[in-house]
Amino acid sequence: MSGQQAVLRIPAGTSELKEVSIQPSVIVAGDHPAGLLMAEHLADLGVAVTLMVPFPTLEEVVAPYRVIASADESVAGLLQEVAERVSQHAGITRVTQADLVDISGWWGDFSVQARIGEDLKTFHTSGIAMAYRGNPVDLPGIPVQEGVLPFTDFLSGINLQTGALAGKAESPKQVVFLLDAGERDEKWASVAAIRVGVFLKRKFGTQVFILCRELKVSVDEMEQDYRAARESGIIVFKYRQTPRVEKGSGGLRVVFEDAAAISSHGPSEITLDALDVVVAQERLGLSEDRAEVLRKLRIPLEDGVAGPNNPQFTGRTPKKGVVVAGDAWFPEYPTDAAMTALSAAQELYKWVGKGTYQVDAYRVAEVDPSKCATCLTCFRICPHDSIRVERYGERNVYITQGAKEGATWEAARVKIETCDGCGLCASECPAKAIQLIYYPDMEVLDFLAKNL
Amino acid sequence: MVSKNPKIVAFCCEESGMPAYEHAVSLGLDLPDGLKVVALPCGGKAETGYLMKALDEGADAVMVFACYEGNCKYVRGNIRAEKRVNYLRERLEKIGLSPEKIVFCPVAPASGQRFAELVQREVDTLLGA
Amino acid sequence: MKSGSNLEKVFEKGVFAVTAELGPPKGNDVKVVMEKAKHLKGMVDAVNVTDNQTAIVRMSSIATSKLILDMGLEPVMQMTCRDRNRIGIQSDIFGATALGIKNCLCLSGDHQRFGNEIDSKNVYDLDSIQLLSVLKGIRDEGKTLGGDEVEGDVKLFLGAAANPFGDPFEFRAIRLAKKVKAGADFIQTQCIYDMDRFREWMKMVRDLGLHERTHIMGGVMPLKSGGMARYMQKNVPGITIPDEIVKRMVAAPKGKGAAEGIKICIETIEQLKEIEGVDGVHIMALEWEHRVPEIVEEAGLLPRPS
Amino acid sequence: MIIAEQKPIEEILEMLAPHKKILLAGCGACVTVCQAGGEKEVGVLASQIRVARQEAGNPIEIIETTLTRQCEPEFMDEAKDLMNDVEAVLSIACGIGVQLMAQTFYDKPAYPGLNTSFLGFPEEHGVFTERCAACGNCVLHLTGGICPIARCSKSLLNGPCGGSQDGKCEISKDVDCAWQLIYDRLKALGKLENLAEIIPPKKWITSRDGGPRKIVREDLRI
Amino acid sequence: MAGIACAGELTQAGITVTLLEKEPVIGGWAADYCCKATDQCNRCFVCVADKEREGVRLSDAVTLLTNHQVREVEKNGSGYRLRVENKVEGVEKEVRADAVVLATGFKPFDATQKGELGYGRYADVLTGLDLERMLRNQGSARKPSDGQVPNKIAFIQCVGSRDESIGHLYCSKACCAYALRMARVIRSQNPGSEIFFYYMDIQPAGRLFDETLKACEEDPNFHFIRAIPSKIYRYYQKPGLMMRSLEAESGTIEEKFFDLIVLSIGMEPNPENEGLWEKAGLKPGREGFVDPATCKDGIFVAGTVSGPKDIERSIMNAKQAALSVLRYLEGQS
Repeated sequence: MSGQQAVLRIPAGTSELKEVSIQPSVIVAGDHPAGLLMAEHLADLGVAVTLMVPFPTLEEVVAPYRVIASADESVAGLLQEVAERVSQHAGITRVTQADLVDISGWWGDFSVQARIGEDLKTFHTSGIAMAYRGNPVDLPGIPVQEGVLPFTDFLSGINLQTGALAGKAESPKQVVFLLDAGERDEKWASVAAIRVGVFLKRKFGTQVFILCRELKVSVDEMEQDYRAARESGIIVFKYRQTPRVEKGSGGLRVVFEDAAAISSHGPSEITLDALDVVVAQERLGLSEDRAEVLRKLRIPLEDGVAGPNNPQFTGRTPKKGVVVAGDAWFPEYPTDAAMTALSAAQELYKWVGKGTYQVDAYRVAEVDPSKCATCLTCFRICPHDSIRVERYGERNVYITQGAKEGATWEAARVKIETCDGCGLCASECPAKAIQLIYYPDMEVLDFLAKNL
Repeated sequence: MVSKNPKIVAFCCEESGMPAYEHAVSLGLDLPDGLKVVALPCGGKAETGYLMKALDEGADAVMVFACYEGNCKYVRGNIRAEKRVNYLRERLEKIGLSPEKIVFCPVAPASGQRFAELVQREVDTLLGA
Repeated sequence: MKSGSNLEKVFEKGVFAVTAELGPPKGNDVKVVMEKAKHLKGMVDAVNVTDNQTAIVRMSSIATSKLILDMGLEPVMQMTCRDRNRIGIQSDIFGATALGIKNCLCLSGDHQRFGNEIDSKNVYDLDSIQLLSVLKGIRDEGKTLGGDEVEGDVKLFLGAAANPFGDPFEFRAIRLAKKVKAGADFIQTQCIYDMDRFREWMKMVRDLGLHERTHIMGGVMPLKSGGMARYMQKNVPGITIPDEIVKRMVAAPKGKGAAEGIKICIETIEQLKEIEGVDGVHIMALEWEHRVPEIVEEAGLLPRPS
Repeated sequence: MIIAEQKPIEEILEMLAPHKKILLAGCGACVTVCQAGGEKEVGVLASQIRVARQEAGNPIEIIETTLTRQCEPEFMDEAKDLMNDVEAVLSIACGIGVQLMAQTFYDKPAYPGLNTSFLGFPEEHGVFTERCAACGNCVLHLTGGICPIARCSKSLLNGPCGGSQDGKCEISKDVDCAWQLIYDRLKALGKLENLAEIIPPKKWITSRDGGPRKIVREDLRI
Repeated sequence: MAGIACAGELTQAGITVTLLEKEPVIGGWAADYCCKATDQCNRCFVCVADKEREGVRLSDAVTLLTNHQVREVEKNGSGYRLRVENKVEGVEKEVRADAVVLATGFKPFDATQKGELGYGRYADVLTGLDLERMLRNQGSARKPSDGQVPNKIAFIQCVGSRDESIGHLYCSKACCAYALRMARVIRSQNPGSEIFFYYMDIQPAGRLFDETLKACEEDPNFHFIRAIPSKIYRYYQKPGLMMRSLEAESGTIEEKFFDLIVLSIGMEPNPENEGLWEKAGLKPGREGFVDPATCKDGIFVAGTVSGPKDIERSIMNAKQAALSVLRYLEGQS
């Protein structure tokens, strides 16, 4: 019974290979330290790397992670010397105080506009990696008030010698890390809270409380660090409803219901009082002009996280030759973010590193310019942004009689190098002007006519 | 009316529909002989023209097997396919045909069981209707 | 005197004017007009006669105005730009003034989507401001829009509407200035529930000195029930009803909603009296004409100047 | 561009009821761009009509073609020989195309497959909005580049009317009040004083009200 | 399947790759995982793993040597010599390579070690892996004892993970995700079913995991119980399996009866390979898995051999390993 069905498979075999030579050059831009790692790896692989950081020096890229590095030597090992190594690396051209403003073009032929200090400069490159740190958007569920800080500000604000926060004399006596109020997918805050908590306890004797819905331990060696934290006197509570944070006597007060308490003894409301600092897990998002650059590249952006949340795009974006890393891909703890960034660097190297590529000019779509009404449907629908309107067609629906010889008209044109042959444009084109060369409509229509 | 062995055209996306079909075949599940399978590079290539042409040529039903939402290798192929199917179902209803003749079925590569179930459900609707 | 109408005289005397509204029947049942007019006689200085209000087909405002004129009431004929082009409007004005109608309220008119003839073609050849300038041209220069001489003498007291609650708020006073420049002798505002916003608007009007160049009448509409209050708050564009008023109406015990509505209406009128630049009140009690005497009575606006 | 959308399919079937063989003609210009009457739509509509007639037991033969443009007499030749052996033509071009079909093939009925709606543009892919009413006497210079004739439900020249609230027109929440847009735009341009001037009544003679219009360019006539 | 992903990446970068697999078929444990879609894709990455495997299996650039077990890895000048035993022919072979990627994976925790949970004694106590195979090949969850469709199902988390008594002081990271997703598949296939989820802390798994978790929380037939059961028995008078647990919520000891109990087993280092990577100079980390920091010139690790990972992280780790290999080979030449 099964297996005797009439099946029309996609015609395989024929291909028209075309040599494409791509100059192995990459721009790595952004303020996340993972960018430094990507730049170093790619430079070691012989790719000409231009590293753009929005700060005057590379150290300032690593600076916000100083506290985590001193609390967790795996992060220290990762970040400590990388800024040093990258600033000496021969294969990396460093451009400081630079931020991407506009990107156009294709894999192997991008033109990038960057604002450097005050003026705008244009660069040409074959591939782009954007390693962005998210900036705090808001503290979900927690009213903004004095003494309540997002993690980002707390971690970059502590003075490593005195343990004090900016504008304070000595280190805070009691700190509450309030996790999972908003985002439950992210575990970077739990890991940072535990490891920085132990550091504060050991170095400055701070009494640390950690409040969470679920304690995130799914990071390497985290279970053992969690037990060490508990043994060193850090108190961990689990709550159900988001705790109330308000002005209390002698500092902030946090009131919550203990999820782990035995409810048969009646309501289990716990109040923590006289707190110097409440560090809440913030929602991270992208700045407006970075989001604009991603939108221009047709890279979908969903609540501050770039790239379609789609398993098919692990470490890469639909725009061939562009990868995203750091918080812009997904807010993660630095060690996890490093792995994600390097897997994105591998994707980028595959497209840009080898120099010459074989592109199959047969397994792509093709536009018949004489039928194209330049309605831009294909340009808008193409997931890989591989179609543009150019002036090359001899005939066009809009010409009137008496057009002079050799005149050319606007029509859509497929960029063979970045077309994946998915056929969306061909199926959407209202003028039936686009066909997949390897799988024209006739094949399907004939099969239907014969078999029905 | 619909014969015992209805002619069903299944447009299958190369990323999910075809592997599901092959998985169903490898599991030895029984699929109707009247099933015609057309492979497409993406669910999004199942044009409105193909779907209507299939019905025009005499198919009793048309099924589009594409990826689940948010799992399409070409980002929005499956969403486009579903929208076209819904558009045609409305049009069919207006010209006096049962909208069940065109159906959109999200599948995953390794879900041969589900593939066979969906085809069988379509056959039952056709014979039942 | 621009028209010698009773309303104009009341304003000249500086008395706090009162006008009401009468909705013609959806047919030619004269008894309905008589019935409603009876309640209003002697209670108000002039009666607005709506012109196919909310685009619902009713007896023409000229005919109804003539009917109540013969009953001794003074009509304020409403004229919208929705149903007639400039030819129809000017010829109707000639007819109306010939029949003795002296007041005309120029409105753009509700879009036909609100009414019972949604498939109709609207006109909107002119808008309310252009209508004012055309009628002013006819009255003062004796010339039609096209420039022809008017055979006869057209006396009209021109009015216009104003909505202090429409957006953009800061432009509303400037638009009133345009209406006054175009020739509006008196203004009737949209029904007032949000008193603070109305006061703010009046301040902007006073800053432009408009209250000296035209007579402003505050519009009030008594609410019949809590349901009506909630419905108008949500669905009627251009009217804003603060929540506390809706709460008061909803809180009113069963059957007492109407009384509460009238109580609020009277309170509003009391407040209007004190606002500088408000020269009168326009009571919009369509299909509730029989309650107008009660409102006018309680608001201490009787007896009307004869 | 000209925006059109397909007529409800029941209406089309009703029109074609008496015919056994027809030509279905698409157009490669505006109706292709607004995805109502291009070659793809020809194929889809033809199949739908055939399937419907098949179901009703009264099969119909449809010849499918798409002309380069249905608003040029010369391009009508592309359909000349096809028209010989059909009873009627269903044109899914804009109203102009249908009428040129009727005029060119005088002896055979020409049916409209589309409802030509307005001059406008896609706000987003698939969402078309009206922008111009072709009134023949443009006032955009007075209103900061936003047309009150086409985009205000009452074509007011001294708006906004009393029903404008939260930037929306009184007739429906998904219609922007043109005058709110004009106000915002002029405010941005710092030219609010334009709004204080009374715009005189419009000269409608140049619009459709003045009767069917004709533009003659002597310089172009061959 | 990290090895497969790494092989795929290296071939695309133009490196000739030999894939040594001790089993007759490549794919590792991931080949048995089921697609966890309900009416929407729940991002379990199984299809991505399937595609990577098919890609490598059908690609002619990778020399596949199945049934080949690596016995020893030795430095040999600038490259490496591997002593490989062909298990079918019982012949020993030598394979030379410039670099070696150890992707020997993990060993699923043997649930019989937790005797009190009755795995192996009662047919209706399954491990996560058994349920994965059942859903993949039979398509729906059935009670192994009598083939009936189960209505009351319990999932017990952290079986073999975060457990001091057996020295597994680590979280296996993938169990919460696969258990919740399979529970949702069962819920969507059998609307009458009821799920009892015994857990300590629910661990997130990558982006959009919150969607799955919220769907479970909003499902009235989905009960989250913060407790780890102590015993599973069968009372002969009563149908189903009795499970006893101290429930924090009520503070009492509860005995509940279930048709099916799924133990979400974790991962542990594969003892078979201990000799292999010790000789190659690699040392275990604090959690007993290979410590990637101890990899030196030419030997790399990819996937769960260096610590528990879900499929998405394994693939990313494989790509990172491929990049390091390419970087190392670039350094060599």
